[in-house]
Formats: sequence, C-alpha cells, structure tokens
Amino acid sequence: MQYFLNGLPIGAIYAVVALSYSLIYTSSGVLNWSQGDMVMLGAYIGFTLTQVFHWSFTPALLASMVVVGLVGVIVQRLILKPLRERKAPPINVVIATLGVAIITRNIALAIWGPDAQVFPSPVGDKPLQLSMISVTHQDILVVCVGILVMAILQYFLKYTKEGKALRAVAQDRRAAVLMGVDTQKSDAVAFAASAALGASAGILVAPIFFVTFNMGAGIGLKGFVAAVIGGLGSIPGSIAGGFFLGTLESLAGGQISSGYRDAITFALLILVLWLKPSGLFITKSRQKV
Amino acid sequence: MDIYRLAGRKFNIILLAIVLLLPLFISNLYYLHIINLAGIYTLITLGLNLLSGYTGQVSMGQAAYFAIGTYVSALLMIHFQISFWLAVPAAILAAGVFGALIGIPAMKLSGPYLVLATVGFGEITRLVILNWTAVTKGAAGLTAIPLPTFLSIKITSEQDFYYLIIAIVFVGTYIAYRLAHSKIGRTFSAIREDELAAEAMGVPVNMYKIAAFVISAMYAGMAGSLFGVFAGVASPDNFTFDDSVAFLCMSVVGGNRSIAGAIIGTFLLTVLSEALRTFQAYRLVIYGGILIFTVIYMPQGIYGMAPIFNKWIERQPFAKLLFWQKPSRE
Amino acid sequence: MLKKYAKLIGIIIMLVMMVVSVAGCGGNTAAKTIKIGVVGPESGGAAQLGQGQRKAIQLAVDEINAKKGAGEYKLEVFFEDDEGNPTKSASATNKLIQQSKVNIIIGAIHSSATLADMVVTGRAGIPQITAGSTGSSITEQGNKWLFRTAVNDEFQANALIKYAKEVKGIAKIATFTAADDYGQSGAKLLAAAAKKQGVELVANPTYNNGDKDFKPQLLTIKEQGAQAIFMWGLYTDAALIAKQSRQLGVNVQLFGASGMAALKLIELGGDAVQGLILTQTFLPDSKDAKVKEFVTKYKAKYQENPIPHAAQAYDTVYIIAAAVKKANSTKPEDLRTALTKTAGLKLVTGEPKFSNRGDDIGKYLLITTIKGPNFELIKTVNTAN
Amino acid sequence: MESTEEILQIKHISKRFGGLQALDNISLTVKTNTVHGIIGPNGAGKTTLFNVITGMIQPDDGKLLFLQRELPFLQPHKLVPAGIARTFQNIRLFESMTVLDNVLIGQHVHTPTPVISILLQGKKASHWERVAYDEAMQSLEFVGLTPKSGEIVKNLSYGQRRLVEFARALAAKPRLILLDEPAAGMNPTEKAHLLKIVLQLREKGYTIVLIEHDMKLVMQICQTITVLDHGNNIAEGQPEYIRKHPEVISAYLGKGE
Repeated sequence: MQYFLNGLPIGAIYAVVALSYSLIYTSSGVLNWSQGDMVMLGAYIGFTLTQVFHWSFTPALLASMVVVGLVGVIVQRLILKPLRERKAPPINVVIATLGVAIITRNIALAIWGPDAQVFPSPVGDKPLQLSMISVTHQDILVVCVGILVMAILQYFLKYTKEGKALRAVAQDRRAAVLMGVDTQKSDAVAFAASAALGASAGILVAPIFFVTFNMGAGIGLKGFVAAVIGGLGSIPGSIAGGFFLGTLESLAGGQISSGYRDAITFALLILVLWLKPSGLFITKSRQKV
Repeated sequence: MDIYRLAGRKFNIILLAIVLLLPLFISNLYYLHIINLAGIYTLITLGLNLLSGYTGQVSMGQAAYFAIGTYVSALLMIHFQISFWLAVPAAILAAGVFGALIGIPAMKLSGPYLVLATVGFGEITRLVILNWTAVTKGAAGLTAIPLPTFLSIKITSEQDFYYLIIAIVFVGTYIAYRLAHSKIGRTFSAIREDELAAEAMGVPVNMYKIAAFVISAMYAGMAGSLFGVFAGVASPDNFTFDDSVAFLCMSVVGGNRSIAGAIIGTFLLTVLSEALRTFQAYRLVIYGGILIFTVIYMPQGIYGMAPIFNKWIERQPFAKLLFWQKPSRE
Repeated sequence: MLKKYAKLIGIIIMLVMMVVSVAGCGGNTAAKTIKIGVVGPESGGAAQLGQGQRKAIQLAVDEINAKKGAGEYKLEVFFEDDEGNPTKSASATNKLIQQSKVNIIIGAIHSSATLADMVVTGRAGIPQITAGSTGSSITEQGNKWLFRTAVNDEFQANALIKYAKEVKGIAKIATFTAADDYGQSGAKLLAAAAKKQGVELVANPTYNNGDKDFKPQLLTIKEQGAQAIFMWGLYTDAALIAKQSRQLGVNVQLFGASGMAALKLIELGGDAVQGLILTQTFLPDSKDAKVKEFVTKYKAKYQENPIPHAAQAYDTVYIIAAAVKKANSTKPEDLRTALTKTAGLKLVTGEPKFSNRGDDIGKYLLITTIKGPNFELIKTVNTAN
Repeated sequence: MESTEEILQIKHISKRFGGLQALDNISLTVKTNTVHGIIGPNGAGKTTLFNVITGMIQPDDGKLLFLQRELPFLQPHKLVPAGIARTFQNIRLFESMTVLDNVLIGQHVHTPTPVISILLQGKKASHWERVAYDEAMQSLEFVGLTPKSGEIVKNLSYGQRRLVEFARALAAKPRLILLDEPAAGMNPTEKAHLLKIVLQLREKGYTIVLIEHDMKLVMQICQTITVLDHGNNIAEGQPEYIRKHPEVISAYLGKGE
C-alpha cells in the first residue's frame, strides 16, 4: 500500500510529462527529445520567481508556464518549421530536438550554475501519518495540481478553437489542411502547450527533487516511457501510463532490486512493446493497406 | 574520358598514401589519439548506417553492443589469457547474438516505439554491467586490459594503434561498402522505404531486419573490443545513453544513407567535440547548434551534399582532374 | 590492378615503418615553468565538483606564483573539462600531455575517468594526482605514477562504523549507496568494516545516478529494522534521502561520508539532515588557522564557500609546488620521486605524506555532525595511524 | 508443364470482423491464362478477400490452393516464391530509390546470391547481379519505361509510377498477378495503356486476377468475373452472363448506374 501511494505523486509527474510528449507527437508527428529540458527550464524559472523575486507559488507557476510555452513556440518557429519545409526525415527532427536539449541544458548551467537549488514546497513537506501510511502535503498537491493541469488540457482540446484545430490535425493532417486549418499555427500551439505542460511538471517536482540543470534527462526519458506504455498519442493512455510507471517503479525498487529497478522497467517495457506494439492502454487501428 | 578514370585512380593512391603516412606528419600524439578514437567510432557508425540509414531501423542503444564487445573481449583476455585475435571474434559473435535478441521485438516496431525499445536495451545493458559486480567489477570497471600483439610485436603506442585501427576500419568499410552496394543493401533500402511492398515482392522482411541488427551489433562489438585494448580500461560510464546518441548524431550528420557519410560524420563530430574545448563553457551550446544546423540545412547529411559538390568540381578543369569521380550506378 | 597497388602499398608501409622507428619524441625545453594540467567535470552531473576544483586550483596557483612558492619555478595551469566521461577524460589528458606539454596532471574526479587517465599518464610516464577519486581500485593497481590526495574511503568507513558502535551503541545498520564507483566501493568498505567491528548489516540497497525517488529502498530498510543508515553518495542524493526518510517516518540515525560534505547539503536537506553524522576532511568554519585563511581568500575571490573537494585540490597544488622546489626539475621521474618524499607540509586538509601505494596518509579525518546551519566537529582523527 | 487448368483455388474462405461477416464461405477458381475480375459494391468483401489471398489477413476458415499446393496465410513474402506477384491499390513503391532498383527488388527471390560472394566480389554475385539487371530491364522495356530507369521514383508521374509497380511485379516472374484496383486514379489514356498491357500479359501466358471498380474496364478485359456482395459469391461467369445476371443487377449495377 505504501509502495503504491509513493508511486502516485511521481506517477502524476510522469503523466504530465507523458502528456506533453503525446500532445506534440499526435499533432505534429514529432518525437520531441527536449521535453525533459522544458521541465528543467520550468523548474528554474519557478525557482527564480519564487526565491529571487519572492513571488507566490500560483503566479510563479503560471508565469513559468507562459515563459516556457514561448520557448516552445521559438523552438517550433526556428527549428521545426524549416525542417518541415525541407521534408526532413523523422530522425533529423529527433536529432534537432536533441540539439535543443543540449543547448537548453548548458545555457541553464551557465545561468544558474552547477549547484542544486532548493525550491521549498508551498504547502510544506511535513508528512501526514495515517496509521501505517505516510503522505506529505506536497505529494497531495502534486497529484491534485497534476490532475488539474490534465483537466485543463482536456478542456482546451475539447472546447477551444485552437484545441479543436489541434485535434483535427492529429486526426488527419492533410484533411485538416484542406479544411483550412493553419498547421503552422497548430504546431506552434502544440509546442507551446506541451512546453507549458512540461514547465508545470517542473514546478511540481522541484520541491520534491530540488532543481538541477541536468534534471531534465531523467524525467524526460521516464515521461517518454510512460507515454509509450500508455500509447503515444492517446491522452488517457498517457495519463494511465504515467501512473502505471510510477507505481511500477516504486514496487520494483522496493520489492525486487533497487539497482536493477530501471532495468526491470525497461525490460518490461520491451516486453510490452513486443506483445502489444501500440501500447498497453489503447487499441490502435490496423495499418491500412 | 580515360584521363579522368586515371585521375580517379591516382586520387585513390594519393589518399591511401596519406592515410598510411599520416602518423609521420603528426608529431602531436594527441591528434593521433583523437584520430584513433574516431577510427573506432567509425566502425560503430558504419554498422549504424546500415541499420538506420539503409534499413530505416533507428537505434538509440548502440552503446550497448559497443559495451558488450568491450566487456566480452576484455574479460576473455583478462581471465583466460586469450589472445586479442581470438577475443575479437568472440566479442563480435556475442554482440551479434544480442543484436538478434533486440531485433526480435524490433521486427514489430517502428518510429518512437523502436527508438524506445533500443534506448531501453541500452539502459538495461548498462545497468547490468553496473550491478553485476561479480563479473564486470561494477562501476569501478575493468582495469589493466592487456595490450594486443601482432606477430609478436606488442601494440602499445598511438602509432601502433593507428595502424591496427586503420586496418580494421579499412576491412570494415570494405565489407559495409560491399553490403550496401549489393542486393543486400538494395533490399535493406526497400525495407526502409516500404516494408509491406518489400514483403509482397518476396523479401523475408523480418529476417533482413534481424540481419541488419546483427550486422550493426557486430560492427559495434568489433569497435568495442578495439576500444578495450585502446583505452586499457572500461567502465559503464563509457557506454551511456549519451554515447548512443552521439553515435546516432555522427551517422546522421555525415549522411546515414552512405558509407562515406559514416566516416565523414564520425571524424567530424569526434574532432569537433575536441576542437570546441577551446570555447569552454559554451562548447556544448555550439555543438548543439551545429547539430541543429546540419540536420535542417543538410537533410541528407554532409555526404548528401556530395552531388552538389561534384557538379561544382565538374566545372573546374583542374579540380576535376584531381577529385571528380564518375558517379556510380548506385 | 590489385598487384600494382600491392607493390606501392608495400613500399609505403616499409617507408612508414622506417620513419616511425627513427622518429623519437621531442623533449620539453620550456625553462623554469612547471605546467600543471587539470582534468575534471566542469559540465555534466558533477559540474559543481569540477568547477570547485578549478577555482581552488587557480587560487592556489596565483598565490604560489605571487610568493614564489615553488622556488625558481613559475606555475602555469591548463584546465580541461571531461564532462565526467572516461573517454573524454582520456582525450583531455592526452591533450594536456601532448599539446600543452604539461609536467604533471591533477585529476580526474570520477574514478572511472581517473582510471582511464591513468592509462594515458602511465604510458606517457607523467605523474598524476587525483584530488577527488576515492575508488579503491585506483591505488590497488600498483601504478607508480599515481598519487591520491583524496581521503581514503576505507579509513572513513572504519571510523564511521566504529563511532556508530562505540558512541551511539548501534548494532544493526543499513547501507544506502549510489550504484556508481564511489558508492559501490563505499558499500564494500562499509560491509567489511561492519563485519570487522561486529555490527550487523541488515540491508544494503543502492540507487542509480539520477534517481530522485528513494522511498522504495527506504521502506525496505525500515522493514529490516536498521538503527542507522550509512549513505555513500553526493550531497543532492543524501539530502533527498534524508528528507524522504523523515517523510516516511524512518527516524533513524543517518551517517555519511566526505563525498556529501558541503554546506549545500544542509541547505537542501533542511530539518531532515539535522544530526546527520559524517566524516570529512575540511570544515569551512573550523578554528584552524590554515582553514580560516583558505576560506577567507576563497570567499573573497569567488563570493562562495569552498566545497571540501576544493580544499583538497588547493592542497594538491601546494604539494606539487613543494615537490618542484625540492626536485628543482620538471622531469617526470624527478617530480615523482620528490612527491613520494613529500613531508613536513602543514596544509588545509592535513600533513600530506604518501604511502607506497600513492595514498595520502597524512590527512585529518573530521567526524562532524550537522547542527543548525553548520557542521560541528565531534572529533579529529589522523589517518596516519 | 502444368497438368491443370486451375491455377488458383479459393476454398470455403470465411472471415468475420466483430459482428460483420466480411466473407461467408467464399469459393472460386481461377483458370490458367485468363483475366479474372472480382467485382462488387463497396463493402462486398473484395478487399478482405484480396487481403486473405495476399497474406495480410488470417481467415477464420477455408484454404487456398495455388497450382494444387496449399498456400500459407499471413506470410506475404512466400507468395512470390510460389509464383504470385501483386500490385497495391494506392501504389506502394520504394519512393526514394531509382526505377531500376525498384524493379530489381522484384528479382529478389530469383537471385540467390551467397553473402560470401557479395563480400568477396565473387563470380556468383556478379552473375546474379547481371541476371537481375537483365530481367529488370526487360520488364521495364515491356511497360515502356526503359528511358526512365535511372530516375528516382518519387519524381515520376502517377501513371508512370503505376507502370513501375507493374514492372516490379513482372520482374518477380510470377505465374499469377494480382492487381488491386489498377485503374484507380487513372485518366482515360492511362487506362487504355493499362488495358493494352494486361491483354499483352495474358497473351504472354500470365494469369491475372484483378479487383476493380471500373465496370467498363472489367467487362472489356476479363474472361471470368466473380461478383461478391455482402461477403457472398453471388455470381460467376463470363462478362455476358454477369451483365444479365439479375442478382448482380440488383446488387450492384442497379444501384449506381
């Protein structure tokens, strides 16, 4: 039970990051490897606003999401757009986003230095002891805000014009173009939204993990794993994948072997991919002949 | 024109002479060290080009086979006093077996799913090496990997290694070239372009995909055994995800649908990451920028620019005599 | 066609072999300067160590040059970043030796990198001093070119366990270590020390670099009923472990080693690290005059507190300066001999003296605890005995 | 050489997708050296049947006999060695390869080059490469694309790419060619050219099975026509017979035209 509960907050973070992968992947077909570094950037901006400029938590969260969202748009304009115009193969896009990750990480290193920074939890991290089980306020906050962010995303996709355009593009890019959807704009929206999602994950995770310039690599990879387990491109799948991975890691680390924890996770992942290539939680339509 | 054919041949001879005499002109052994390192990496990139460029199976876990090659050969040499020349085939074989192993789930996968499976395999391999301390010595790594001997000459200096590595890279390049410019390479390309159509034309796609994984793994395994004796030590830190990514970048930047691209990309990026040391803190930023620039403006890699370059040369009579080569059918 | 080539290749190979065998290596003729090469991670996961090392070394070099501390020799220093990657570290060392023509190498910090560098310095015959790598495999190889000014982990492990048993009366312990070279060697040494002292080791989980969630392992430790947790890793990890163990209600005594000794640990760990007992080689607010002087200068120059690793690196430069002065030469063999005879220095982290394996056995080992915003000294042990 | 008139026999094939009976106990026989059309309105089960034959779908029941030998299901790459080649409804070529290389892939199973010979530039490798080249050039000549052999496929026009696909199928030296809506997206001139090619192929002794929407084309070139509707085989016979078959008229012709 305790293992399961421990998996929830980290699972929520994975879910948010997984969502940011899925969002970009479905709407623009890009595997964006810089997603983890958007998480890092979000955490640093949140840290700077709350610790240096003494903002309170909520405005810092929102401001950080906006700033990182803008970074997402810049990435889309400067990198994805020319790649698309040249019809570059997908592997080039992956490498370009890797380049973005390297640049972001090292700029962060130059600005904020190599030391880890403390980002105090807005609600404190005293544990709540419920008989055998203990949970911190921050854990509860992470799960709640995580779910809130996911709900807002769902609302955005379902009920706003931009969201609807995104979904149309995700369904069928060519058809969406014919229907008059501006795919450049929808790409920009997708990059902005998923970078902002990443930033929110960064701020949520910062009080638990501290803020370091290389925190993005690990979270990014795990978020990607969660997205794939759930089925890249499926929003409920990504959420389920995030929580699933969080609990799985908690159990594997506690019950089997801590050193091999990630190895177990990945082995399971490869097994999942082998048996069900489109992810655990969605049923993908067969390839059309 | 025959004179151009002759010029082409002369060019090859000059190139060969430069390659063989290079250590004489380089008194700074640091440069030779980097060249040797790039030579070892070239083997990995050659395999990766056959796998990713030709067959279209992107691998972000190539460091795993590299690691398997290093550890298998080094452990054989350390514990069983087996000669380098026997340890190498064993390492290649072992890497090949693991190549087939990951090739099996990879048969069904593509795009990000395949990327993730290969990333996962790379991480599993690294974690096993890290945690299986009884055999691999864990994070401390293997030390005192014996030096190879060739006809009772002990290979010790950077120059010795240069000739050893160049000889193996030469054979590796030749094999890769033969594979790429034959029925096999053509079939690989067909699989990359359209698996279903290739299958419908009688190509046993799964077998070829596994073969591509095995070949690329064997190349990385070969590189690994060379790396072990070259570095003298090996630890899990040598075989991280970042290394896999670096190999992939070499392959794409050079041009992953050609054999020459593998060599160009590897040397360029290996030298670049060293040359940028001068820029200290910003060097990785510059490195990232160069990566982005290349993949955007040279989508087929640097070697993909060759036809353009060739056209330019064709218009310069002198340069034409020296460098222009008749385009081959492929 | 091939035959024509064969003849040509044959001639070329013969020529090459002749010239190669004749060509010797050129000597270094730069007079009265000693060139020091420094390798360390200035980017990547351990960047704080590499950058701290760089700052401290630069400080030491400037001081020594200003007061002519190395006799007639002027110190010149070259820094290379290895990103904590052994392959890059070996290339960097090669560059320092071949291109910058350094006479001696300080580095690296990651043990895997140091091991890779040792192959290079060993083949080139250049002395190498690591101020940061504590892995036991480094000095076990019998490499005569290698010296280590980082404190020996075996000694730390023994001192900690002994203290836990004798002073704190602890009988059941758990180790919780990083699955990297530092942590793995720490785990091994702790287990050996526990066995020697008759303390029961009930759990020994590990974590991988980059892990942030330590709760599963902590729960296991809790279930096994350990009275103390011995951590062996970096301060970020230690702070997180401490926090998470408190959150889980695992209120046992925490112990740590010098790798996590940094004021940042207290800042990051907050209340959770209060009372944590750890060994270290350097306390920034120590009463010792040498330490005070170093901290004042460092703070004046960089507006921050030095990390212990910086103190070790700082001392290393002084050791080199003394050796150069004594040897009155920059020849590698002379420098090496002078280093083996290092004695009589009183530096920030001890009175250095090298064992025949190259370990500095003249270090002070401080057993400290965290109280409020500072480390508090409990006891000083000299490693020489 | 062949002792039988029946080149392909489809026996009692059934396939159900969820609640939909896509194919209901379909049997039909294709005679050697004929052009056999399979038609039917949308949703009749044509594509499903085609997918079963080409190894894309595993049927629930039934079997396939090709030259009296049972064909395996779900193993598309075994069709060519057996003697069957196919084209795709929405052309599937190796887009960034040359026309020649595309057609050379058709020769894949007929050039068993040993790897060792490839590596050592042996005689066998060059022999088989030459054989493949000659065959491929012959196929290209047949469809009239010889001058385009060096072009990259994606630079060709739609009609030309159709022809490349034909040439590739021919290079596989099949006995039977399966065409999946070959006239889809073609203009009248291109259709006429296609018609000519199909007729020529039949003259050369090939057997052709095609699925097609274009009734006029089917009536013109097929000797035998099978009409499917709702997964059932409702009629089979010569064009004249089909044209007048009442069920066919009501199911298919009656609706659309």
